[in-house]
Amino acid sequence: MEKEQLGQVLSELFPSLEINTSQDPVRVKADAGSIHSLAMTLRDDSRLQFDYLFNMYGIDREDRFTLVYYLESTLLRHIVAIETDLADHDNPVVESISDLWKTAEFQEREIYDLMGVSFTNHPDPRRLFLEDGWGFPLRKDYRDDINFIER
Amino acid sequence: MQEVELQDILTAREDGDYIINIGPQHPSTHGVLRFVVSLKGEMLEYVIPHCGYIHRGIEKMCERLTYPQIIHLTDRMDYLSAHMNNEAVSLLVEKATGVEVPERVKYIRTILSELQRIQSHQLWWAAFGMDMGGLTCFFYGLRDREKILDIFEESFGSRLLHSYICPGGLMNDIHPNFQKRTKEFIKYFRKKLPEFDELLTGNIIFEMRTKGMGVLSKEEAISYGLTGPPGRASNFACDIRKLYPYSAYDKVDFKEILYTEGDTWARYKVRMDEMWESMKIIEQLIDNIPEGDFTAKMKPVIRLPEGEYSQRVETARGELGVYVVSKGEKTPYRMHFRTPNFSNLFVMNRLAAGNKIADLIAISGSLDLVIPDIDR
Amino acid sequence: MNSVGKYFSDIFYGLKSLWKGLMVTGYYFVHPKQIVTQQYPENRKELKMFDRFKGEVILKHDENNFHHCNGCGICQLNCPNGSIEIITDSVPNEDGKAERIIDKHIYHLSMCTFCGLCVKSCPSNALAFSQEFEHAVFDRNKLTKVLNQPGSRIKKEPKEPNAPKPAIDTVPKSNPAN
Amino acid sequence: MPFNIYDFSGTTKAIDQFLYAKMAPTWAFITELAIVGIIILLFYAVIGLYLVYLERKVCAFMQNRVGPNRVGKWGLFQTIADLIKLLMKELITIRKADKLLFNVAPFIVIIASFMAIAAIPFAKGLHAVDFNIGVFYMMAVSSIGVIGILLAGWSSNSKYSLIGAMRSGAQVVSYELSVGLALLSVVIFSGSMQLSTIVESQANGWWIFKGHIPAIISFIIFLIASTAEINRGPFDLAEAESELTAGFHTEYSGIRFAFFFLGEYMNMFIVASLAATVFLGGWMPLHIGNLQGFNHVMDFIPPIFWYFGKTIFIMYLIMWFKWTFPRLRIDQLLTLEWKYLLPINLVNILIISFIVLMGWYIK
Repeated sequence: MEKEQLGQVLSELFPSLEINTSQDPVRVKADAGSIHSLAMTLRDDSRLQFDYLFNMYGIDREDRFTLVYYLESTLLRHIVAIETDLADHDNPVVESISDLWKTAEFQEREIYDLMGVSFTNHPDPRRLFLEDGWGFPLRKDYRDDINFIER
Repeated sequence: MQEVELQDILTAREDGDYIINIGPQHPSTHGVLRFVVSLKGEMLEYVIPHCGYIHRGIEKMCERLTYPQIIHLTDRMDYLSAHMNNEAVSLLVEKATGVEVPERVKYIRTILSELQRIQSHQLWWAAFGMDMGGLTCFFYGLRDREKILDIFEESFGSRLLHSYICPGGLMNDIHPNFQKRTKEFIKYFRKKLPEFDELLTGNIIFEMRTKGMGVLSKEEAISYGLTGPPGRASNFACDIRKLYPYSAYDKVDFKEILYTEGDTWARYKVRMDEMWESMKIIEQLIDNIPEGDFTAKMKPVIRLPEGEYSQRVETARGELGVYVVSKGEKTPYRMHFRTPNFSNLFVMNRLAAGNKIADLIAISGSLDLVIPDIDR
Repeated sequence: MNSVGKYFSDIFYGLKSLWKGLMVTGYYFVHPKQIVTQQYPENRKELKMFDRFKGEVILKHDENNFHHCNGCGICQLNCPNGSIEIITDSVPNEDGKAERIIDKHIYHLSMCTFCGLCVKSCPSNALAFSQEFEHAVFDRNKLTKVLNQPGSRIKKEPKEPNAPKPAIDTVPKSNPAN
Repeated sequence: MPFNIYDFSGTTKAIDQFLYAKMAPTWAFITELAIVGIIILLFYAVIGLYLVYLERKVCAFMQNRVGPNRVGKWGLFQTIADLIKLLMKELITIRKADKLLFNVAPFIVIIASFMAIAAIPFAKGLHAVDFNIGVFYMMAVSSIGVIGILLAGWSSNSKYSLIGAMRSGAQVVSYELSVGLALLSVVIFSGSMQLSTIVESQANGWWIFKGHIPAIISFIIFLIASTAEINRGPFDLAEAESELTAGFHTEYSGIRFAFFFLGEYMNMFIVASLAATVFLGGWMPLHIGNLQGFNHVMDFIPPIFWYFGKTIFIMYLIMWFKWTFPRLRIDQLLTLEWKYLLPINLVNILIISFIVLMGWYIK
């Protein structure tokens, strides 16, 4: 589906959301509280059919966290990027979408491990790479006096 | 979120489970990966993959390096797809800065990527044969891989970690012998590849070990984000080269290998067929490399305009995505790699549970995991 | 009856496939000429690395102990791992002005990843890769090297616009026909 | 002292008479035992070491490599150097391992193969003991080894070892049937279990030729089943290094490991020599029908060379299998035995009995 068309369908479905079709891919700015229901609609709507979550990552914007989900429809071949801001920088929490896409389970574990973003309803909420008690290295305020070399 | 210890999960399971650690030092994990495996006799009850033994924080390191410097870190993620990893970052930087690279560069990049793909599949075949117990496969695979490494070494001085493709083009021009040697290799390998088939593919023991083992349906493959040969073995058309062509892939004619079985055998066959396809791609390009510069004009200090950028390429193991958040500086604000092995690894429990230990080895071999790519 | 036929055809198919595999290994067993092993310490004299082989970074010196490095520090800046350190000194030249010259070009081989950015970025083509590949030493400190030889000086000559570039860049453009 | 390279019975008899003439009968008997023991021990060590060398060379050539070539000419002393290294290595004992069984297990493995060598006829008159139930004895003795493997796996207190040992137990118990039945076919042909009689019965032609197709089938089954019985690839599930790291001997080091290692190679030698003796005529030269000249030339080659030639040929076949095929899975291994080898073997035995009853084989 073309970008404009996709943007139209999306704004029909979610009239309250900010949809940016000028970028590639189409970006949707979503509310953190409704991310699970939004994702469910994106996956199950017959006009969208986003069945392939090919990437998700978090960004530490120092005052807030941003999570980005990249979805693709393997049938209709269109891509959408969903951005959601987590305003609470000290204790960011968002609902897990691992029941919709299996791959999200491990992407979310990675984000929790490196970013410190917690996911509710996650089936296996452990750290993935690092030991328990380690900081969250991808946060901008992370400091490691031993292994960091300032240049 | 409370932190759950591994021990809690293990004790929550039925008492009397026979727990075995396969890895982190084990001949078949090909790196420092650990599978916690519960057995009932020879049967696997569940498999928990544990990674992080080679986590180096490449994404964090990237935040402090300039874009040309990042190239040498991407080599060290999936070291068997070094060229493709370099290419991914280079393409992203070129896209963001709006630089058009010369045609010559595009052709050479494509040839190198395909050579790298053959090389990677050869090593996979060698290691897979060894996992299945046929040690001779290992030596035949590495013997033929050596020819490609020699081509690489002659042109840019290194065999494994090249850092050759850089933003704007290439580090230096290819060696005058490059085309001759590549053509010689294709001629040689077209004779040797059927030998691989005779030794392993047609073997009745191998067929029995692989056919019908670890079947994954297309829907599950998509849900797990399984890309590359494992995904295509489940009939999931996920070849980025076909879907979103980059470099010179839109100029060549090749087939996307798709199998419908989704078992270990299909994953094996996809890679074997891909080697033939890669040779076809190289043959179409090698004689037609246009004259021209080996690099586009780049600014001495590359700064990406503010914004978010993404680039997807197809490595030997699946889809590699590079995502950059830039604030207009010479270093990225946030860099993320969506690596193929990360998604491919976590399908292990789904595939292996209910089969035997020997199948666990065969299945993890057929997924062709490179551990540094998982941990980054 | 069909299953009985399948039973025997399975056996024959299996034996045939095994025989095929045996022929491959058997062929190499009786063809020792195809052995690809190189006898390393013995072939040391004939063993020649490719011209572009990235063994280690060197500062090129000519026969009169001159080099081209003026200590600008661009290689140090470009190195991603901090394996190059440059210590400069300033001495007065003939005109009496203070001029920057290189005192020590320190190279940590143990940290180098051979990415080639230093050699590529050097504005005066002073650095190059050598073909030396036997790096093993018993003392880790030996891996930290000073690249400028003792007593070497910078070569001062009028800049030629078409000065020959180092070997790695002067390779002629390959002809697509060959 | 008469010495005849074609017939050793005179030599052994002369030594026997010499000893009995010089000493009291009891002492002469003990001296004989000691001499035979020392000879077999030396033979065992040399054969074991050079089999390792041979295997490494064979697999190297199959894999486009040179193989051992550093210690001595063509690396001939490589395995001796390896043995010295293994002798000097630390013997690691695992905490909570069953110390007694852990130490005894390698000896059981090596004693089993040691005992089997005693009954092998190397040439006419050159064997330690000539039982009238030789085939039966070999079968019985060679299956003691699996007890050692089971004990090793059990006592190491390691999960990998235990799985390896259990696999080995299941495997050896199943494949012993096929080995026994395959040997039985020749026992039916020759009408004797005495190994020397079986060899004598092949003076006019080896059983593999005289017994028509059933004998060839038995020979192939014997090769497959015995390869499985000695835990060699493609049936090396007990030590499957890509799955169980090293299987039952994961926790062994130093000379204890060397015992397992030697035991494995000696078992291969024993199986190969049994196959050579029973199917390929032992030390009997190759004779073709009425070609007098050819037969005469063949007779000229000493029997000991015939014997070792045939044994090495069969060992080469076993190595060839190992370095070509991928490993089977445990259920496929048992399927192969119980669904293919055993039924074929039983039918084969019936056919052979019928052939022998009707006297249709070449006499």
